[in-house]
Amino acid sequence: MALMTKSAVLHNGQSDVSYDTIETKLPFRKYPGDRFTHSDLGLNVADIGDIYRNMLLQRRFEERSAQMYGRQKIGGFLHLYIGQEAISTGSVYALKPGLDSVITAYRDHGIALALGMSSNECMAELFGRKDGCSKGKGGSMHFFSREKGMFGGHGIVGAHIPVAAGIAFAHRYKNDGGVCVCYLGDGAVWQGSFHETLNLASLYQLPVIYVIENNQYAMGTAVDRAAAETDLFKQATSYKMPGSLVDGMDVFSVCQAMRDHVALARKGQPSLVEIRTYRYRGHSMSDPGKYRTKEELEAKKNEDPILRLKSYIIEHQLITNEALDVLDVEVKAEVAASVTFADESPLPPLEAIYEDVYTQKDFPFLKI
Amino acid sequence: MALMTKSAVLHNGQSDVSYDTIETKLPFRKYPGDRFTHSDLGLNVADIGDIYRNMLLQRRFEERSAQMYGRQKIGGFLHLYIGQEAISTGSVYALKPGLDSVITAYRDHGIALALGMSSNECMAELFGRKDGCSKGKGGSMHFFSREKGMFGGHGIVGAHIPVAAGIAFAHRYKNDGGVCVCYLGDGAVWQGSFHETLNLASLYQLPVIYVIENNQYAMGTAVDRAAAETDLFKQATSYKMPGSLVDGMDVFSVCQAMRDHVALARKGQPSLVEIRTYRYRGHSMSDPGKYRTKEELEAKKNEDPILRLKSYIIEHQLITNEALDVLDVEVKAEVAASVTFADESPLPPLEAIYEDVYTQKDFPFLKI
Amino acid sequence: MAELQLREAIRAAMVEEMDRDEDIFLMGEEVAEYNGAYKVSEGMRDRYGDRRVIDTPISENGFAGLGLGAAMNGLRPIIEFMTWNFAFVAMDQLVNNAAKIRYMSGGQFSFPIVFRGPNGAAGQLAATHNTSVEALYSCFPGLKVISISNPDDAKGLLKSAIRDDDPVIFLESEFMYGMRGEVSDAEDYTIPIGKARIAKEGDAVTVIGHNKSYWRAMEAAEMLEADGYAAEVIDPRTIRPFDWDTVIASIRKTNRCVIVDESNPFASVASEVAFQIQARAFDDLDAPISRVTAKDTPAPYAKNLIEYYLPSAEDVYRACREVMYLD
Amino acid sequence: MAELQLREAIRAAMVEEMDRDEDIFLMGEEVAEYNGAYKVSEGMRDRYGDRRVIDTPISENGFAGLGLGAAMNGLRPIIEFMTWNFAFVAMDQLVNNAAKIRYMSGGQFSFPIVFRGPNGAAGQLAATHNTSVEALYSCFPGLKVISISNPDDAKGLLKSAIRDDDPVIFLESEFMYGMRGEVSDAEDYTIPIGKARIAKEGDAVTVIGHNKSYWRAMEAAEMLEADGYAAEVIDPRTIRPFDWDTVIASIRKTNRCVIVDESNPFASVASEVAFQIQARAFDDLDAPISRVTAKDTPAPYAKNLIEYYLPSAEDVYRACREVMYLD
Ligand SMILES: Cc1ncc(C[n+]2csc(CCOP(=O)(O)OP(=O)(O)O)c2C)c(N)n1
Ligand SMILES: Cc1ncc(C[n+]2csc(CCOP(=O)(O)OP(=O)(O)O)c2C)c(N)n1
Ligand SMILES: [Mg+2]
Ligand SMILES: [Mg+2]
Repeated sequence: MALMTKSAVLHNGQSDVSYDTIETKLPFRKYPGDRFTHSDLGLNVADIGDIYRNMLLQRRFEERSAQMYGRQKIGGFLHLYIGQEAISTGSVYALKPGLDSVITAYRDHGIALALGMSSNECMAELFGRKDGCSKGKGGSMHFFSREKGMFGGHGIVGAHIPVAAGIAFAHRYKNDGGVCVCYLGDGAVWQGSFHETLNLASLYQLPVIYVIENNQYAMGTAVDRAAAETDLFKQATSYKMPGSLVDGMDVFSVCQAMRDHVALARKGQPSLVEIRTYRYRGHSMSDPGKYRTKEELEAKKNEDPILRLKSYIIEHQLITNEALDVLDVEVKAEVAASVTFADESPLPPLEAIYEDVYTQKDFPFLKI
Repeated sequence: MALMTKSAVLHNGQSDVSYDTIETKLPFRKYPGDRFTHSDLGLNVADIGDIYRNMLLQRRFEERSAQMYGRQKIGGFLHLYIGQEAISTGSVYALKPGLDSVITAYRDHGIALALGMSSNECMAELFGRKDGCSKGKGGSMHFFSREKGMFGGHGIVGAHIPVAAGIAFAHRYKNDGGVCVCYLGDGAVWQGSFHETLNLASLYQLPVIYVIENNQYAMGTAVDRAAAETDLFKQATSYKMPGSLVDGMDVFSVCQAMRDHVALARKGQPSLVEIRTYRYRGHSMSDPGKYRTKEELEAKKNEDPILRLKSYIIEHQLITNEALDVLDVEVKAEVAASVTFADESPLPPLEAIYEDVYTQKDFPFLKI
Repeated sequence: MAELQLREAIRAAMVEEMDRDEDIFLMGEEVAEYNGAYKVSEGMRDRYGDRRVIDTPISENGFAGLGLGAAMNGLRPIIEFMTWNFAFVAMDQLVNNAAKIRYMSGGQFSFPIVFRGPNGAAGQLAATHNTSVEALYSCFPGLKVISISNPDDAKGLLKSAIRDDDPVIFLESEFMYGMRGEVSDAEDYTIPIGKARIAKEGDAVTVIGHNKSYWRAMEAAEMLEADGYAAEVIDPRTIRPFDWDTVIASIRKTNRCVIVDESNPFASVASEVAFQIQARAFDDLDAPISRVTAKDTPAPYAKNLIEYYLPSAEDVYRACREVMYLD
Repeated sequence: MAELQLREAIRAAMVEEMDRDEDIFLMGEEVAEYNGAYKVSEGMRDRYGDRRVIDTPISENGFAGLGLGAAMNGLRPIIEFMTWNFAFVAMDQLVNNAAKIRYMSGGQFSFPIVFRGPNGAAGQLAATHNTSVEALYSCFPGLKVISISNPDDAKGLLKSAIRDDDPVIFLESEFMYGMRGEVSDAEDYTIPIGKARIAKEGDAVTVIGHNKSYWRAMEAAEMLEADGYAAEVIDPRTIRPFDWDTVIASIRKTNRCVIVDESNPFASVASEVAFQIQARAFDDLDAPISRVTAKDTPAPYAKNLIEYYLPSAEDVYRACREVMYLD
């Protein structure tokens, strides 16, 4: 990979002597938007409809959650994924359901729904009810579903990154053919866990794909105020793994990139994918968003991954506008039903506070 | 820095589509051995004598410590620096004494002596005596001297890396012109603190130089069993800082490299230097060293930085063999005297156990 | 006397000290441009510029250690953790470096540094965002630990903490940032580290509580008042070094004690307080020392569960009546 | 009964379990090629190969978390920390992930994992290499904490820990690795988690000690024996969940208690034991509960200081005589 030449290129050079320098070809790929058609990806009209519905469901679910938060049906933090839906959907369409594993941070509603967790269990979790996907114990940041391969929903920035490597380790150890996809934010790259784990993953050749959802901000901190090297995919070099840069507003680009990287992982090659996206809402519900301009936000809204897919569908005459409207009505109904479901689900009984601390069912020692 | 071309070079390629890839020119330098003469470095005969003596003192001091450890005059761990002396000495000759700061891990005797800390205070510290450089409270791993700019001696792998950034931060904040050199082992690169800190250093443009003393092993773990990317200097890429690779068995190469990097630091450009070296002894005193062959060890002993400098001196007729022998006798005498000094230094009084926990002098609350 | 929010009192302490001493700087996540995740540092970047009010990436271990190095080399950093829950990734820096380097260097290097941020329960945030860390840090000699319950103490103690030449862990509370209270406007108002405050005098039972728990103690004392009993309420304010004298003097008077501590119970500050009281005032105790803590489980999300999880005034009241043998 | 070194007993437990269950693997620094920094895993790489005995870089946070993910996904990892001092950089994984994810997931994911390694004092290694961590982990519900004092308990309890479906913190000791002791050769020998061991019966005073402190307790009991007093010595073995019943039954008999704990004193396991005893057996106590701990300072290097720093048998003996009102 390394190649010696004889010219001095030192950054900020000082010495009067001229030394060897090194050029490196880095195994990076770019997946720009509008590069792939649905037929490139082998998707038929039914698939496109599913993909559209999948993204729309996330959008409507979260719009409704925001409303419910306003009505204090939901407490704590609520981090919305709105704007990033092409990533969850695009990558789920690159995975084998029931086999592969997924883990993410606290901005987890999108990926949970994309994986097929029901609106009902998700809304009930937000409401803190017994029928929530985590029995009301986790809330917005901690959606889990063993059945769907959803390993959470994690609130400490960067803490799930090594866990993902372990999930992948188990796939390989059991030789079950599965891979693990780990999503993290642009801000999480600067936790030491990222560095330790990517090295481990590469050293042990684990079937894992690290996906940086670069939505430009970590709370109020723009990427260039946190990262010395703002091309986050270049971090891959340090771990001798392939990296890619993907347009996260185009679900086809995401899907193609994830398929390629999943294929690498199945062969035991871990890798890093940076997907550039944008979050339309504040970091959580209380964020005034003063760190960005209205103009920036509006410009980004023109790239909306759902509208973009819709235009594509219409342009290519894949589904009629009317049929899409029907989908929209369906999705809205599903979300509305989930609110009713959540509202009717009982609060967890007080005794449940002692459950799930340990696997054993009696826990007298907890009640000291 | 980045440059787009149109050929697919993916590591382990999968997709049938061919994408953009990226080539990067990295601002790396190489400082091979035997490249620099003493006149290149502007050193006169007196300097060469000092440098030789400085390295020899470290060697003899540690040989004697090993002996004293065998006699149980020294307890705990004793990590010897033998073989790495060109690094401590070469870099000290690139620093401004009294202004610049130095911090390292637990393999710290060499740098302490190179900085001019006395054999007496160092040996007394190993003996756990009152007159030790840390009053007998730190031992081998924790040599400190505020006067000499020696910020320790640190036993937790990687934990001093962020501290170094802070020392440099203070130099810049006070605008005193000083820089901080932070040494770390090849094993310490895989602590998350390395990653977090190098990013911070680059982001804040701190006057700090990170020096990886790559002695090929972290305890029994060879570099290629711990590092996905064994060219450790390439880590610099991720933090957009210059990096260099240096032959650590040649004190002139080290000195030139460190001068260049110190100059960068004084201008506010942090950087990373990998110095390849070798430790001739075990990790600590109890290490059987089964992880390497006798042949490897013998081969490396032929590169001994002290013998190498000696050959250079003789070859260039800078100092006579006899004069060097006199130096050796002097150094041995100094070390022998330090053993006597340490032996005669009293144990710390028991009451001293409560001192230095806090700055305040009375500490009734510690004696509950 | 000005009435300030807790966050304003904390800010006032930082501003007064930073105005006074150029070597003090503030560093942490979102402290500068965003004006603080909880608006504690609002306006401080405008006042002091980027040199002294500094945003960081999400690298707690990195910037905690950076603060320590700066302190070693002559500065007086204030490091904000967005919350103490996020400091576990930096724990090594705090317990190995901050607490021990001074000692290992034979006293050559000091750490005049404050690590501050909100501690303990903050509502429906689930288990990783509701940890109380006071016991975890106060068991380390070399650290000082302060936990405040009101704006006046916050200001006076934070100023002392900033001036202290040793590392101070300063514990605040999300829930209390908006709480208003009178703050002394004495010039250069400081409160000594290591002195408890007797918030209410009484002879029926001693109730000890810091941070939010102090308020549960006060509420319970009011309920007891209605029953005709005068509880003595003590806010220790400093956890390490703890003001045993004040507590023991109170026990000698009341002969009974309830400790309120929203931490998980095992090896908590409440455990230590109980140990010390029974060791120092064994013969003065008329009843076992009781404690009211969080449940011995992780913190749950659901509203009803998290309410049940935390010590309530009612719980404290019942514990008091129990040690008073009233029920 | 075979006589084994402590390290051999630990190894025997791991080998028996790994022979039995293919899902168990061992991971840590120097555990494979080097055969363990303290030779605990000697020969295991040869036996199980690189797939099941795995060396790591010095990335405690990384490989602790990796172990947790593997446990979540069906394996049963044993993660060795070279010593517990080095686990502070991984503390977040242990207290936030290991202890809480099961709860936050509503019980969907379990963590059948053991984190093991030597804890506490290890001689002249200075402050960062002599920390006792039992209190720090046992305050977290979700974790179990075991601290062993002899080869037989080590084997029986480690086997139980490996079989347990919850995360177990397993505390050993550098100083004791070479210690020999009889180990049951009953087939599939396990000792239940959460049961204390009465090591010596007596009625004069209850002395409680785990890990190395157990031996100080026993030595003090011998000294008391010479004075004509029979101390009851209890090794709790499991710190969380603690076997209160055994301890309380003993106190009801002896009416006095000394706790030996080589941790720093503040908010230690000793504090908790004292709290519980006074809460549960207040009327049975004839004297204040006493504890013998490390000094409330960081650990010093000098030989005389580190000896002075740690609890000695003499210290324990004196504390016993004091609570027995003999002096
Ligand atoms: C270790 C840690 N530090 C700080 C926080 C507080 N925090 C929560 S989210 C967040 C920003 C993360 O940004 P990013 O990784 O880009 O993800 P995004 O919110 O954009 O999805 C911060 C600082 C935390 N949860 N954990
Ligand atoms: C966080 C941490 N983990 C583990 C250890 C134990 N340990 C001490 S030195 C060492 C090897 C370090 O190797 P390297 O960084 O290459 O330095 P060298 O010994 O070669 O100088 C290890 C694993 C430690 N001190 N701290
Ligand atoms: Mg982001
Ligand atoms: Mg090394």
